[in-house]
Amino acid sequence: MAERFDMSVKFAGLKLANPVFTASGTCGYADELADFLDVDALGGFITKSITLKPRKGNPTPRIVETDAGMLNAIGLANVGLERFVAEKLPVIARMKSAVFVNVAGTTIEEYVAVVERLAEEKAIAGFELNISCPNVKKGGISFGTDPAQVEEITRAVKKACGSKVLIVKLAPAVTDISVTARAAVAGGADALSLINTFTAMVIDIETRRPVLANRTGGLSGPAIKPVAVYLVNKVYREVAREAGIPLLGLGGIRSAADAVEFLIAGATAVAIGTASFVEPDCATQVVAGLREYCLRKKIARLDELTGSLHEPA
Amino acid sequence: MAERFDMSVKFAGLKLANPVFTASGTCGYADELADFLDVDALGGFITKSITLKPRKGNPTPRIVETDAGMLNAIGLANVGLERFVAEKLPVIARMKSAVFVNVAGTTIEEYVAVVERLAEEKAIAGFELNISCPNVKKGGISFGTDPAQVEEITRAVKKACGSKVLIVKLAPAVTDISVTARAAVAGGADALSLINTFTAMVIDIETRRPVLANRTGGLSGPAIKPVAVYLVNKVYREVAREAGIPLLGLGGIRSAADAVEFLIAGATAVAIGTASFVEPDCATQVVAGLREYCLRKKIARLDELTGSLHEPA
Amino acid sequence: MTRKHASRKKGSHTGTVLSNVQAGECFWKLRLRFDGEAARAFAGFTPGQFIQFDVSDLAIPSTGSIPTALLDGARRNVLLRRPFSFSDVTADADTTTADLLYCIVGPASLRMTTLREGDTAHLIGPLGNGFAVPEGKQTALLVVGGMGLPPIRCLAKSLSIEHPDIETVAFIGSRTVNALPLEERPARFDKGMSLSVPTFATLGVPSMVATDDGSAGHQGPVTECLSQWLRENPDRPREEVIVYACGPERMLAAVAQIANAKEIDCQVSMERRMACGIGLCQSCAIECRVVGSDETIYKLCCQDGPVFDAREVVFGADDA
Amino acid sequence: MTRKHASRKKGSHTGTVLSNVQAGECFWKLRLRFDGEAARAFAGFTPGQFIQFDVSDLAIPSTGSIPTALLDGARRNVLLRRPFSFSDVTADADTTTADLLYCIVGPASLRMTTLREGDTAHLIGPLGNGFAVPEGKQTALLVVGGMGLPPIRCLAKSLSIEHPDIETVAFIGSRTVNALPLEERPARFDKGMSLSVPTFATLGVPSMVATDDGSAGHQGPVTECLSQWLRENPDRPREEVIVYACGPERMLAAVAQIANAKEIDCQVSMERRMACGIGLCQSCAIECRVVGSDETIYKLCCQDGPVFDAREVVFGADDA
Ligand SMILES: Cc1cc2nc3c(=O)[nH]c(=O)nc-3n(C[C@H](O)[C@H](O)[C@H](O)COP(=O)(O)OP(=O)(O)OC[C@H]3O[C@@H](n4cnc5c(N)ncnc54)[C@H](O)[C@@H]3O)c2cc1C
Ligand SMILES: Cc1cc2nc3c(=O)[nH]c(=O)nc-3n(C[C@H](O)[C@H](O)[C@H](O)COP(=O)(O)OP(=O)(O)OC[C@H]3O[C@@H](n4cnc5c(N)ncnc54)[C@H](O)[C@@H]3O)c2cc1C
Ligand SMILES: Cc1cc2nc3c(=O)[nH]c(=O)nc-3n(C[C@H](O)[C@H](O)[C@H](O)COP(=O)(O)O)c2cc1C
Ligand SMILES: Cc1cc2nc3c(=O)[nH]c(=O)nc-3n(C[C@H](O)[C@H](O)[C@H](O)COP(=O)(O)O)c2cc1C
Ligand code: FES
Ligand code: FES
Repeated sequence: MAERFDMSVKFAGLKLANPVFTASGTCGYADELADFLDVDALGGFITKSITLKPRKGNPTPRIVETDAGMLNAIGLANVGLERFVAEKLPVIARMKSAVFVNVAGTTIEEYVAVVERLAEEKAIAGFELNISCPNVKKGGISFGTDPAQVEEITRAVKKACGSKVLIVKLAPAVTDISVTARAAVAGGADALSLINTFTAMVIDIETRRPVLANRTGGLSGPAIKPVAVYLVNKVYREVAREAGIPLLGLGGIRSAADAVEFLIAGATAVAIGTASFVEPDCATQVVAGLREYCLRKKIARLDELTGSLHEPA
Repeated sequence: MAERFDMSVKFAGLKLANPVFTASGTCGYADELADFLDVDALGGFITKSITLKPRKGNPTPRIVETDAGMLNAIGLANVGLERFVAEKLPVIARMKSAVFVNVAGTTIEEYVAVVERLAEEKAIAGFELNISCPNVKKGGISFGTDPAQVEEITRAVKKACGSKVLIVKLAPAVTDISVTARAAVAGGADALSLINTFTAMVIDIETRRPVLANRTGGLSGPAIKPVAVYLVNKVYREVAREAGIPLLGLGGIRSAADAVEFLIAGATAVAIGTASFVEPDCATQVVAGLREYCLRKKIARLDELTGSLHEPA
Repeated sequence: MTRKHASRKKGSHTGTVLSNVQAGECFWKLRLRFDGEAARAFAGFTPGQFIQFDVSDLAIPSTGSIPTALLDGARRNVLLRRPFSFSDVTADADTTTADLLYCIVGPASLRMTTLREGDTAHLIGPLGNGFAVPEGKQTALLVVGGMGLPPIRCLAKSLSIEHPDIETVAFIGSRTVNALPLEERPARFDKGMSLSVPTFATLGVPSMVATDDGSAGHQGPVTECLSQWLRENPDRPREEVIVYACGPERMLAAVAQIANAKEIDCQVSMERRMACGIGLCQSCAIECRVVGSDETIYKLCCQDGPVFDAREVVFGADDA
Repeated sequence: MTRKHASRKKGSHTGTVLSNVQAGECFWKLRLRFDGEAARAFAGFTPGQFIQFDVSDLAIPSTGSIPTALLDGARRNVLLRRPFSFSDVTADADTTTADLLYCIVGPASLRMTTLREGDTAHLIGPLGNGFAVPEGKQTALLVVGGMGLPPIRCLAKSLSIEHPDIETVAFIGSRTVNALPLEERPARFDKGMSLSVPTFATLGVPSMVATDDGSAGHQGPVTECLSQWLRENPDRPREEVIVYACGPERMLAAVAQIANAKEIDCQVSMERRMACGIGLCQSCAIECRVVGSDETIYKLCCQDGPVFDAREVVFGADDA
């Protein structure tokens, strides 16, 4: 496949080398994947969630495997803003892909404080707002399901993030995801990412206890892919297309074919989460596979694919 | 395993031989499974959805497989009330398990009309209200997500169903399933069943069309099990336990171990759906496995299991 | 009128793999042995009936042996059983042997290639209604499209044994010659009707091949061969002729049109994605005409079919 | 102080299965051969390091060979890789051979039994930090609990080759004797320290066995043997002794307590459920003390461990 093909896409005003990201919480802070792939060959990189103060996270077990998926309840374990700036930002500054810092918190003020501190950092391209993590007791999930709060927090953070791109990450387990999507757009989101995980539970029938120390965890992996594709298409048709807001699609992607599904459904870019655990170089494999698909199908530019779903025959 | 063990459970005032049902839409109208299992050995049997008028259902493809799951968009294909009464009821009358007629429609009046016609039939133990089918264009899913409508339709049907048991089947894709659960209880539901399928989509990347003729379908199978277990536990803790309302748990069950998870989470009975397609005698295998589990764990009565989840260590 | 002689009782059975080999460029051949109750069940297998094969427990072959086009989809977990026909069924005293020809098109068929001699195959069957031979037929015209061959091959054998009086000829169409699941490929394909295709010739059935790309036999759709034969054999009483067809739905539609126009009986074996194969799920709907009405109804491919009278089917509803 | 000599570069490698056999009542032994780059990568494998094995493409063995207790869970699809130690690594000029001892406990280990000679194994490694041998040690006390044996066996071999000067003895505990992954089972187990267990004796390492049920050696927890040995050998300078342990967390906690009380260095190999094994997911947290503080932090088993200094670990946090 020596044919040249321009993989670049425009995403909320940024020109990305390609539309493939790694997803928050599944690729570390910066260069943890470097032994397995060229981190600079990614279109985008999203750090694990950063909070104002360091968080130890939940006790273990924090994960359990399910059919074609896994639950995680990491509990936003992270080094906190201060150490992130001191230890991780210098590494990030050397990365060539667009780096987004995923931000989490339990109050709007916490989100804003993190974003304000980082808004001027050249090393980062923008932020992803995690308002949909199902694994923290306070805040977290509640922000992501109430449209009024989604709009409020988005507006507050947008004000703080200067010229950086603001992606709002949507929770999937809501009655109508277009409502929260609209709220985020109204609040000033430059892009939306979807989906985060579904709250779920596995019970050990020998002990009659939940396997996870946190009782419940978020379901990710191939199991959720068809729901994610549907939700991306729904938000694309009902909100994003009209608003001119790009979508970052994720949920169970492990191959270029999966990625193409999300693009056709309406995503401008895609992110690899759980699959990186199984194949650490999954993201760059997806980049290569996307190129082959476009060449084979004679697709001139990747953005032709976005939202190109035809109706059933 | 010659040991005797009483598998019976009380479910909304009915005494069932055991807590294992077959799920609506996955076991036909009556004795379709008879070549593979003793239909009389089931605790309960739920017919496919019956509507007032016959429904042809959706064009094909109506299904597509996904990782550890499948999407279906059957579109409530069924013979309609009249032929159901004429052709299927006589067969049902010979069945020993508790038969529930699953009822669907696009208006409250349609639901009520079906239930009224069947309310006096000795052959059936009760009804399951399908207000959560994602595959019909009008009505269907919308009933199931709006608490006011859930309460209204439940109340109207309850009035029509005489002394029969009324199970209301909940849609999983809502922001807070306890809200709809409470609405159904307020409307007079004798039991709740959960979960129905998640709306989802698979795209054929060669044609860029949805694989299903209906665009989207409902995701069922092992993929959704951990979410179903979580939702059953949530509704049990937040609504059902206090209200004294039994839950019928389903979603991805294919073994006795799966069934036990649902019982521990809070279900009084469980139903086998998609798994019957793979192993047509799955339901009776689950009955046998449940018995062995109880004997091995020295559990005196099955209802000891219901809601017996301990907190994490 | 039609005498559908299917085994009525469906069952869950196991078979033992006798062999499993790549038998041509595009297809594999799996030979199964059934003993005991399974042997009896499949002894009554009617050509056109099918089985539901559980391959969810099989391995994924190593990356090197996965066709590039399937690489991305290959790792998908298999949950549901898959429907397959038999191309040959031989019942002895205690055992029944069956051949299954399959194409590698996705995760299930890919996994099937890892079955080895001695392995156990889990299947449900026999399912559905096979081809029927109405009274009074003297000529059987078999029409094959690509992977539609297995049930037609099975039917050809059954006709040759049970109805030696019926003159049987086969029309075999395909995109390209290598897309045909022919075990023995003839040195050269005759343009016209001949005994050059061993798969049918060994049964005494002459055949004619048509390919879209002209790589063998007639270049063009196989239906042109069928039409030509009917034109060239105008003397056969129409009520003594029957057409049996299996292949892509577009081909079946064309065959049905030809047969209907000439008022010749025609049975087509249909395909649908099937979740259960045993009448539980309604996934396999086939739109059918209702006699004396403009209405159509959905019948079930797995239960009312897969073989249907061509007159009743509304073709083209499924584009899968 | 500790010299952790792990191979630093992680990689995705393939190995060739040389053999895969049930080697005892409770365990199987898989022997892998690595060539080329993989051979070089694993030549530097330190005892206690581990690999992440992808078995998602393997078959489920036939129902008859699945232990009843696992029947229900056996069909679960495997998505994630699984962590395993090596019990032996031998590096030749061009190839490296490694032994993996495994217990059948769930869907992944069950699938591993279907690997046959010549099959390809997909794994990532070497991962984590192995056991280290601090300067000045004269005595190494190895403590094994059940399936904790493989890395300790690997360490015993490495000590016997690289540190023949260090006196090494092993304490081997288990619920019951058959739960020990011993390939060669001695005719009888001595009660005291002896060369009766070939796995260690062939390396010149005397050992002592303890079982909860008294089916071999001392009846009682293996830590009683360790304590007894320390009581009976009071003359060794504590700073010249080191304890290495791998086994259930409860056992590790008891070993650590004994070592800490006597101020003996102790390294424990910890286990956690791991999604990635390479520091991406934070699933494998181990609660650790912070020197000079009451606070604890979580370290990562896959990256900071799996071998930890026993003093820093807060045991009992994970009850899995
Ligand atoms: C009654 C019947 C008999 C059959 N006999 C044979 C046979 O003898 N030999 C053989 O090779 N195949 C036969 N098939 C087709 C066979 O069932 C499919 O090839 C198989 O299910 C593919 O499974 P997979 O996981 O490999 O591929 P999948 O990923 O499931 O399918 C690959 C592609 O094939 C298409 N497809 C899959 N299943 C069907 C279906 N049932 N109908 C139409 N399109 C489908 C889909 O569009 C999909 O894109 C038969 C099908 C039916 C209904
Ligand atoms: C660093 C490391 C080295 C290991 N080395 C070996 C080895 O050499 N030989 C060997 O047999 N096993 C070893 N294990 C354990 C091995 O990883 C598990 O047995 C395996 O993952 C089980 O997979 P499964 O699908 O068969 O069972 P699962 O269904 O995944 O697990 C079965 C049961 O085991 C428990 N379990 C699974 N994984 C872990 C874990 N990582 N920590 C604690 N409990 C767990 C769970 O409670 C579960 O109920 C090691 C684990 C680690 C972390
Ligand atoms: C172990 C793990 C940790 C995660 N941590 C975060 C996180 O810190 N912040 C966040 O926004 N999403 C987090 N996610 C969610 C993923 O970014 C992603 O939305 C989700 O896993 C679905 O994608 P996937 O199926 O490809 O994994 C985490 C997911 C996993 C599996
Ligand atoms: C093919 C198919 C058809 C279904 N039809 C109905 C239906 O008619 N009415 C209904 O209430 N639920 C229907 N369901 C939903 C099931 O009853 C069940 O709620 C769902 O499939 C989850 O359970 P499972 O994962 O065990 O299949 C159908 C499911 C499938 C797979
Ligand atoms: S395949 Fe299920 S009804 Fe036909
Ligand atoms: S297993 Fe993922 S960080 Fe350790």
